Formats: sequence, C-alpha cells, structure tokens
Amino acid sequence: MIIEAIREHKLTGIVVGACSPRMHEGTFRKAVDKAGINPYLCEMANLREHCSWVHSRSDETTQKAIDIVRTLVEKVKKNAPLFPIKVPVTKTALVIGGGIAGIQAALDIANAGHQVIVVEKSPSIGGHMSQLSETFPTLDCSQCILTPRMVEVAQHPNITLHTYAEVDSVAGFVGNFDVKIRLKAKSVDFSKCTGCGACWQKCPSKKIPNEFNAGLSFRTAIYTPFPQAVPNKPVIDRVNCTWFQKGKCGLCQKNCPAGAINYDTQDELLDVRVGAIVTATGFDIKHSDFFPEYGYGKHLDIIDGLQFERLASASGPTAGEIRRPSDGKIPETVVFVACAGSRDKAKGIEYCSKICCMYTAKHAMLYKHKHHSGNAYVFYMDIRAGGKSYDEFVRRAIEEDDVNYVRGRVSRIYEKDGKLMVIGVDTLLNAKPVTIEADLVVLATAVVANQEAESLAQKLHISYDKHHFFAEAHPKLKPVETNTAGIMLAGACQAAKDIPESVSQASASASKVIGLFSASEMTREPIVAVVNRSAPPVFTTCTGCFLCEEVCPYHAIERDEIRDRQGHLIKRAAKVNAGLCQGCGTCVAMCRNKSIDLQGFSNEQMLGEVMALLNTPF
Amino acid sequence: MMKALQNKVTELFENGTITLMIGFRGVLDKFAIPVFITEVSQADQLIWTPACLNNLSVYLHKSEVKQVGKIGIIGNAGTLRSLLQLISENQLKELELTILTINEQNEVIVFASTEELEVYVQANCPAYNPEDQALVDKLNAMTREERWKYWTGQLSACVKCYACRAVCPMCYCSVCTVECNQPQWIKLSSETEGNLEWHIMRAMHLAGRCINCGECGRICPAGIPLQLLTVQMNQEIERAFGGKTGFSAKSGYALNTFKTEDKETFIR
Amino acid sequence: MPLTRSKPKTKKHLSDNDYQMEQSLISSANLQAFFETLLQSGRIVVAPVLKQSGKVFFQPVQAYSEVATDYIQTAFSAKSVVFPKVETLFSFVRKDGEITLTDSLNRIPETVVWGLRPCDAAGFDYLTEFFLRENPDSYFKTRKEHTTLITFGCKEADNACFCTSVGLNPGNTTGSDILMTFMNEECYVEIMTEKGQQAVALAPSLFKASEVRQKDAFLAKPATRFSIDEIKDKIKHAYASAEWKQVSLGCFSCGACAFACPTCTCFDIQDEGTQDKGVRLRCWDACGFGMFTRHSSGHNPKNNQTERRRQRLMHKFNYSVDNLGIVSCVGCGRCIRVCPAHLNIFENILSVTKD
Amino acid sequence: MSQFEPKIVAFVCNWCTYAGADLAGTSRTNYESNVRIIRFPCTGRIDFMLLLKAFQNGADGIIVSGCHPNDCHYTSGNFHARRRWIVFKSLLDFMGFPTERITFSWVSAAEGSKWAELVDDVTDKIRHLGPFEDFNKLDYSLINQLNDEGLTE
Repeated sequence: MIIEAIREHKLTGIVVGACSPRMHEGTFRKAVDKAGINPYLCEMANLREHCSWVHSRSDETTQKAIDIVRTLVEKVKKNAPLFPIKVPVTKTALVIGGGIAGIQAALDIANAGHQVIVVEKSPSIGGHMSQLSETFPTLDCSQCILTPRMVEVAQHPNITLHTYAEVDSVAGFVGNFDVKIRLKAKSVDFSKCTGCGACWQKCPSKKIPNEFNAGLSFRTAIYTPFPQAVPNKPVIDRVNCTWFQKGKCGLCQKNCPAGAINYDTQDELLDVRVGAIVTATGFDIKHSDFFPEYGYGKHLDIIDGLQFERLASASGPTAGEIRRPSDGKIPETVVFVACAGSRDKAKGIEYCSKICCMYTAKHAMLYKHKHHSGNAYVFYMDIRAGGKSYDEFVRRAIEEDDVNYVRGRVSRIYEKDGKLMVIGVDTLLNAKPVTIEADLVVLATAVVANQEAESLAQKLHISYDKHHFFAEAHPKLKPVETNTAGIMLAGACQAAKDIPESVSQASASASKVIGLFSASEMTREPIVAVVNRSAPPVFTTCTGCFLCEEVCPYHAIERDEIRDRQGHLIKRAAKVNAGLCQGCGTCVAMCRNKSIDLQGFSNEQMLGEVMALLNTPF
Repeated sequence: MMKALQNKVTELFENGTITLMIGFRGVLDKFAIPVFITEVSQADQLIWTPACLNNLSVYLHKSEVKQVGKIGIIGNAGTLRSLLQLISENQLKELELTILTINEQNEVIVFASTEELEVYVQANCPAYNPEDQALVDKLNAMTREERWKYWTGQLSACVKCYACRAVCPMCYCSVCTVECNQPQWIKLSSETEGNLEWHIMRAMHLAGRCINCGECGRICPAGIPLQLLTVQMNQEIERAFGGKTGFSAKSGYALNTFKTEDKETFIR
Repeated sequence: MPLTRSKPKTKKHLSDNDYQMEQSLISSANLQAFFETLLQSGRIVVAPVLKQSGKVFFQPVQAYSEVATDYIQTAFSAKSVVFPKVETLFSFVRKDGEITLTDSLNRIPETVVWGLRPCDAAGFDYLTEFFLRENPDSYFKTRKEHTTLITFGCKEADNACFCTSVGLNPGNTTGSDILMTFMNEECYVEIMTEKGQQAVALAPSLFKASEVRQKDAFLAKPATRFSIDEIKDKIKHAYASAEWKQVSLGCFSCGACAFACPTCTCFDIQDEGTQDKGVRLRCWDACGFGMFTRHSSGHNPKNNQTERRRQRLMHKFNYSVDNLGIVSCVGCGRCIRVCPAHLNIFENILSVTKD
Repeated sequence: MSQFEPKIVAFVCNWCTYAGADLAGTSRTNYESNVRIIRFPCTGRIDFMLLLKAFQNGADGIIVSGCHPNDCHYTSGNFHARRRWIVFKSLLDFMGFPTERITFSWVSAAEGSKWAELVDDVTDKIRHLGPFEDFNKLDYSLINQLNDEGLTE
C-alpha cells in the first residue's frame, strides 16, 4: 500500500504514522526502498507506544498524534538520501599474545578457514599457563593439556607464528588494519637451526635468572625458555650475551653444527594487513616489594604464587619437589597468604585478583599431597570460589587435606632463628593474634595488567581502565569487543581470569572475528558524523581544535591536512573515519561552530523538529 | 624598562629570531594600541605601561599576521595564559613564536621554551581578577529573579557588535555559529532574547577554556561585564571537575572528558 | 563656518525648513523645569544616563535626576532614536489559514533627544540626507518627524574629539532643533527649527529673549588634526595606498565602531519567526564583520580586514562626498574610544593620504 | 481550557529512554499527554542550543533523559552529556533562568513506569509554575512586542 501511494503521488519523503521506529523502522525503510525512494527519506511517527497506548482522552491524544506527525514531517523535509557504507574486509586476523587465550582464538579462527597471524613477544608461545604445575579444580597437569595446542598452532596451515616479535604500530580501521610487526633480532637463523642445543650447552653466561622458572633457576644467554618451547629454537638475549656486550666469545657460533648463529641479524619490520585483531596479551603479577612488612625480596623463602608453581612443577628447578629456595630443605610448615596486595586500596590494588583463592587452595593441596606430615596454613579475607566444582575443591583442601584456613590478615613476617615468623590475626577466634613459625611463605600476589598494556592500547586506539586493563565495549552486552570496531579482547588482558574463562572469551572473540569475516564486505548504517567541506577560501569551517577527537568513544576522528595544489598546508581539520564511527553524535554537540554534523540526526533535522513541535499550541 | 624592551626586540630582529613584533605603542596620551613592527628601526615605538591591556594573542589567528613569518609577541598575564591554552588546543602549531613579557621587577623576559612559560605563568599570573570575583559573589548572593533582572537588563544593551568575540583569544573559529544560517542557530537581531541566546552560547563554548583575561567585559562598548559569565563557569568547572585553564600547554578540556564518578544532584 | 559641510540644495528635505532661527536665554536652574515640561507633555525623553560601567548611554528617562551632565561624549550616538538597532518593518500572524500583516509605523511616539553634542546633531543631518534624498525611507521619515533634538554645546573635549578637522565645531547648529550653550549661570538657546520652537512653546515663561551672542569663549577647543579640504582631495587617490594594510592590521573585526558611529547606516534585513508568526526586521550591520558583503556563493569581494577598513574610511571621506556631497564623519571620536584596539581614524586618514 | 496545560518537550536518547517510553506504551501505562518526544541517538548528541530554542519557541518545560551512567549504548555519551548539563545548568542558574523548568533524568529501557511517573511529575510541576513567559516578558522580545518604540538604550 505504501509502495503504491509513493508511486501514485510521486512522494519524495515518507512519514509512517504507526509504531515505534525501534520496532519497524527497518521494515518500512525496506518498503520505501522497494518503491525506489531512498530508505533514509522515511521516518516513523510513533503514534502507538508514545501516544494512543498511553493517553486516554481522545481529543488530547488526537492533538498529540497530529503534533508528532508534523514534527516528523519537518524532519523528513530536511532528510538527505543516505547510502549504506560498504567496507571491504581483509580476511586475515591478527592475534597479539600467544598465551592460552591467544592460542585458543588463533586455532578457532584458523579452523574456520581464515588466515591468522600470531605475534608473541617472548621466544615461545605458551604464556603463563605453561609455567603452571597443575590446574584447578581438576589437578591435571598444565603442560600436558597445553603443549598439544602449542604444537597445533605451530603446525596449522592457516597460522603464521611470529615469536620474539611485537606490534610496532597499527593504522586503519575495521576490515583493514595496517599493522607493522617488529620481528626482534633472534641472532639465530631458524631455517637452519635444528634445535639440537649444542649452543646453549656451551654458552659461558650461565647466571641469568630464568624467567620461566620465575627466577628460581638460571639460564644461558642463548636459550629456549623451556624444554617444550614452541618453536623449540633458541634466541640470543643480547643484553646478557658476552659477544654483544664485550665483543668476544662466539662459542655458540663455533659449536653450532648447522651454522645457524648469525650475530648480525637486525630487527625487521613486517607490514601486514588484517581485518580484525584479537588482543590476548595477558597479565603480570604484582611483585610484593610494595609491601615491605611481608619481607618479599628480603628473604629467599618468601615467594610468590608463580614461584610456587615452578617449585611444584615436575619440569621446575626442583623437579616437582617442594624445597625451600634458600637451602633446598623440604619445609615443614608453609604459610599461604591470600590477597597479598589485592583488595587493598591503600597499599596494593583495589580489585579482587579472582584467581588467588583457587590457586592458593591448590598450592596448599599440592604441598600436602607431596608432604603429608607438613602443616599448611592459609590466611584469607574470604574465599571466593564461585565456579563449577570450585567450592568443592576448596572444601576438599580444608576437609580432606587438612589445610588450616585462618580468616584474617597477616600484619608482618620476619625471620627469627631460621624460622619465618608470620604474625597475623584470626578473626574467627575473637580476633586473637596468631603467630606461625613457618619454613616457607607463599604470597598470593595481585594480578596486574601487563606492563606494556598502556602503550599497546595507545597503538591500537582502544581504551583501558585506570589499572591498565583493556576496556570492553560494554560491560554486559559487548564483553569481548573493544570500542574500536574490529578489535576484540581475550583473556587476562581485560581483567584477571582463570584458564576456563580465558578460553571461553578467546572462543567468543574468535566467533566475533569469524562473523566479521563471513562476508567480503561489511555494510554499515550511514548514520555517521561528517565534517563539512566547502569551496575555497573556506575549505571547511572546522578550526582544527580537535576537541572532538577525545570525546569520540570510537577514535573515529582523524586529523586531516587540507593542502593546495602545490602541496602547501592550508588548514588542519578533523575528518571522520566512517568505518569507525558508530553515530552517537557526541562530537556534534561538542563542536562549537557546528562543523561536524550527524547524518540522519543533523542539526537542521533536529532543530526543524523542535520548531515544528512548538509552532502551534498543543 | 622600555629601553630594555626596545633593545631586546632590536636584538631579536638583528639575530633573525623574529621578523614581526607584536607589541604596544602609545597614542593620544592615554591609549596604548597594538603595533606591528616589521623593521628594526621601528622598535623605539614599543612601550610597556599599565595601559597595555589588549590580549595580543588574538592577532595570532589573523591570516595577515600569520603570513609574516617569525613572530615575536609581548604578553601581559592574560596573554601569556591564553598562549598556553591555545597551544593546548592545537592552534599555534605552524607558528615560530617568540614570547616576551616584563616581570614585576621590570625585567624583560624571553621565554626559551613552553615549559619556561608554564613555570612563569604558574608563579606570576593570577587565575581570576579579584574584582570579578567580588562581583560574581555578589550575583550569586542574589535571588534568581534578581539575577534574571540583572542579566536581561545588562544584555538588553548589547548591540551584537561581537567585539567580545573579536577580542577573545579563545574565539578563533573561522566561521562562528552566529554565522551559520542552515539552520540559523542564533538570531541576528540584537534584541534581548537573541542577545541572551548569543551570550549563553558563548559562555558555554568558553566554559572550561576561557582564561579569564577579562577582555570581553573590558572592551564591551555597551559596558556589559561579560567576563563574569566565564569566571563563574570556570569556577563551577573547577569545583565540579578540577583543573584550571591557561596554566599548562597540556591542560585538558573539562567538557570533552568525563569521570564515571562525576557528581551532580539534579538528575533524577 | 566653512562651506565644506553645506549640502547642495537641490531638493527640499524635511530638515530644510524656512524657519527663521531665534535666540533666547534660560537660566541653568530653569533647565530642569523645561526638561520636566517635556516629560509632562507625554513625549518620550531620551537623555544621557551614566551606567554602572562608567559609560554614558542615551536612553529613555523618567526624571531629570537620571540625566548625566558630566560627560564629554556618550558611548553610542543617539542615531538609534531614528534608526534603531533592530527595527520591525512589519509583523505577521497566520491563523486558520488567514494571514494578518501589521505595519509597525503607526506606533511611533513623539520623542525628544536631550543632551546631544553638536557633532551628533550633524550626524542626524547626514542620516536624513542618506535616508530621504531618493526613495525616502518611510520608517526613518516618520521617526525623524516625531523627534526633536536638543543639543548642548561642548564645554570640554578630549583628544579623541576632532570635529574641527571635519568642518564642524563644538558650537555648530547643524542638525539641531535647539542648541543650548552654557554661559556661566545662563544657558544661551538657539532655536533652529519649528520643532524646536514647539518645544520651547510648551513653557515659554522659562525663556527670555536674547540678542545674538558669541559662543566661542564658552566652548571647548578640540585639536585640529587635518584640513578637510585637503583630505577630501587627497583621499580620492588613496585607494591604492600601501598604508591600508598597516592601518588595518590592528583591527579585530568587530562592529563596535560602526554601531557607535552617528552616521553609519549599513543594515541587514532579517526575517524571524516561523510559518505561523513572524517579523521582518532591519538590523544594524557593520563593515568590520567578515560576513559583510559576502555573496551567497561564498565569494566575498571584501575578504579581509584591509579591504573592509578601507571601505569604512573611504566611505566616510570620499564615497559619501561623491554620493551626497557630505563628509560623513562628524569627528565625534567614538570609534577611537570604543575600538578595542583604539584604531585612530584621523591618524589612519593622515597615513593613507600622505604622499 | 480551564486549566493551564503546559507544553513539555522531551529530548531523549534512542536506546534507553525512548525504549522506556515504548515500554510504557506496550504496558499501556497511562500518563499525561503534554509531553512531545524528540528522539536522539544519544544524550551526547543533545545540543544545549536546542533546549534554548525550545524555550524560545514556547516550551514551558523540558525533559532531558537518557541511559543511566555506565549503560550508554555508546559507552560514554551520557557521561559527556552529564558534564555538559552540570555546566549548562549552572550557567542558566547564574543568569537567573528558571532551571526548575528543565528536568534531567536517567530512564532505562526497562523503566516504562519511571517514564510515566516522570512525565506526570514534570507536567504537574510545570502546571504549578505556570506558563514560561520570561522570554516573552523581555520588553524587546520582538514577536510579542506591542509597543514598538524601538529604542533600547
């Protein structure tokens, strides 16, 4: 009927007096489109939800309906035909970070048939998960479940893996990001290297703290981070290498049977174009030196959770036996301090690190399993064990494995006669002070954002919170996307997460990417902001103050330079990247001299509505 | 002191640091007027007296001035603060600017860097004029109706000569909203209602950006104390969101940022 | 008085009348009584009032006590009495499909402007010439007919005053209906027109007849900055002067000078309102504005301040002489005082006409 | 009409308050018919000039409403708007404008009944305040002036 009316009366703009545009705007715009009229010349007057359904007096209701229609007629008069924005999509994804989240996302996307580039800054993928001993709540071995995935990544035909590499810069927008990847100089030709290990066995620099073992052992300057590393080929840590520092040595080169050592390699920059980016850069742990009362760093037997993981791990420095770092003795009493820095606005961080309750229970349990006669104490504020089989796991630690849970905080730890005196309070026993003589203290230190998170966020133009965790686009409804279209989040770079959560978010990100890659072109609503351009001598009324730049939640405002034919700069002005703009219009209200306007909700349209509404008395 | 200034400017011309000096010269006994010196021989025209009130930074938006090349500018407290604010708003990028002032000890200062200017401004330039402050307090103590009467009375005298805009260092839009006629945002006629609209808009656009040099009120031909609007606005912003304008080349704009914990009491 | 200000008598104007001027005296004490008589006659009396800002403005007053006496010059001229900053030309209302037009002209009250300076009165003379010479403007005409100008000769001048440079002086009668000159305790009254006579006739007892007196001793002596005859000649060739740029560099592009000026007549026609009710307005415009003379195409023949400042000065000293035979600057000095940069019109004129 | 019926203009965002008003409709919640809604994509888009224009053209009251803090569809539009309203309201207060005629509110898509209450309350309040005449009463307001003496100092 509408189509007929349009044809019969040769209509140039349509107002449909019916229900809410939130309901059927699309329906009617399609109908209008069929009649050969630009769909954006159709507006809906909401006569049902906003009028007839909510008012009872017929005269008032009729008058209001007339007003509503008149208002939208005025708007339509100022409507301009708009055309959907089409953006081509490069069907290659970039995954930043090769921890479990990055691995999962990469595999999911690659398995859907798309190309994936994985960038990992350390010499091997695997991330923090590869350092763990057993995982809660099932106590299966971390490396046993992880390494097959790592190998799969390395061997997947759709995945290109760049280890020892970092993202240098990112330009462009959804569907078409231009990324520069810095391939750090490895000093080892991977095409020749067989991973035999002759080099690191001969390396004379043997006193470098081993990052993988959380500083509990040493490694050489030419090294692979751990035996199951992927790729299992070494790189030279130039900062600690005698050749690079003093200019002599060359032992590794002499001993390499494949001739793979090349001291002259330089950082390389690789340009890639990708359609989407999954950020999975993980977390760091806060070192406890901020909390001097706990003596971390002063005493070798006060360690953090990650160090305990390495002590408990079969691949660790003690081959899985829990021994004190100071003298290698098996501790008889171990105190675990939960919330060592977390939920402590004054000295640490204000948020809950989420994983500590569970891993502390696991640690206590592992210790008890390995040393049945030992005593394990856990100081805790409260136990947060929400999750499938999580609470049961904690109960098991307390009830079956006799771990002593003390509800209270530790105020001080000091050494006395070879023992670590842990002074705390038991708030469940009338706040009685408690002193425990321990042989080993494990601090469940806080999970913090990756050190480099802030600079990466700035490169990616994504937002981050005050703790430098990356910000999701919406806390409830868009938990894996960022505000920048085409960039997704996976794992602990967004907030502290355990393994199952990281993996689920990674798969969710992957599905978002796969969805984006399902068509070769993205079609976007043309409800986007536009900065005016006009004939010389004005060019644009924009004055280039770029106050709109900061206000845009999507980083869609770019800095444009208007030049004359000779290339002289005439003016700097803002420009909207229609691929990024989501059409909120916050920039429009911010712009002092109305240089930027929102298509579909333009200044003329909105003012037209206001004027029409008030033209005649209600 | 004036001799020292003239010598300094001569030196700057001679060593090629500047090709144009924006300063003041005296006319008709009581006035100090902006002067544009392009030759070293004219340096002796320069004066520095309490009558040197104009905010010369406004001229840096003028294309005729920009074209000249390396510009020297002498600034009073308001001018120096507006220069910092303008830098923070990306407005002085293309200019090779040499900024001078004369301090309380009558010494000529040439700022070597923006940081030096920041340090000087933070130590020497007041945020508000105490007289304006007193007037603002007086207005705030009035009833709403009295304030409405006061402002409508004052603004009825406005003739929309836009001198307030013209002398404002922060009003640098090449095309002002009053000149937009599709749609026509501001009535062109200078009747009280349209005047009110214009000054509300201007105060909103300057809130959190104005550096309170007070020029708009000082030069208003109709004698309207327009600066009170922005003084009040800036203080309100300072109270609500923190931050002062014109003390740093990196000061943010309160209205294009936010805090999730911003406080208000009126939104239900 | 130099001939330079006399206009060619080609056509009969409202301001030209055959009235034979009269002289009389009023005591300073009786001035207030005369003023009150004017108020009581139902006329709107517009007089200088000192405002909080320290500036003096013309505005309608209700009592003599409001009137400022100690001022050299008001901030704005009194031209708004006959040429308001916004003038409603007509208004319309549409109701039930019918449009009613209302002409604003039938509502113009009888007005007296009290306390002008002779330069202002001369400005009215120019305005009359501008608006009424050809195609008389009925709005201006009606307002002018209903306006009586009571001028006071200047006892003092400041160094922005330069009336003597443009052929006027602090005691000239041009344009005034009545010119008063304070002479010690008395006020010497020159009744120039019939309208002036009508005003005096409201309270004849306050006045006593007087012989013609010499005023010079009682008047200010502003500095003469240039010879107008010389300038009128030289400025014809000043268009191409290289000095215009320097002269205009300090201009901030506001409209203060034009709006304060007693002889600036540029205006803009604006429609305001909606489709159901609205007004057509005549609003002051100023050559200082960037939008002045801008075409709808975006092209602007006077696209920079140099062009616009030249337009202003050339208009005052050359174009208006060509068109109307009058130098349209009366030397009141308002533009110098009001200008945010105190651009000095006589200094500018001298620099663009120097050889 | 025996009673003064105010004209109220509501500036609302598409995602929360507009949807909330839709919900009031689908739940058939009856409320005062004095309100006229103008739909914006986001409160961040609402220009303060539009509020002035509405008053200038005869609105007696204004409602500005959008998503609750942290619920903005575009994450931060309402935070920017909130700052803008804090500043705008304070300016109007300082100029003596009767800001009680502007009601700012957060109404979510689920708060149909809050919307209805809001409209009823505001209508009631404006009815008590009477018609907005402060602009019209300015002697110089052109359209309404009867005595055109034209001289405004």
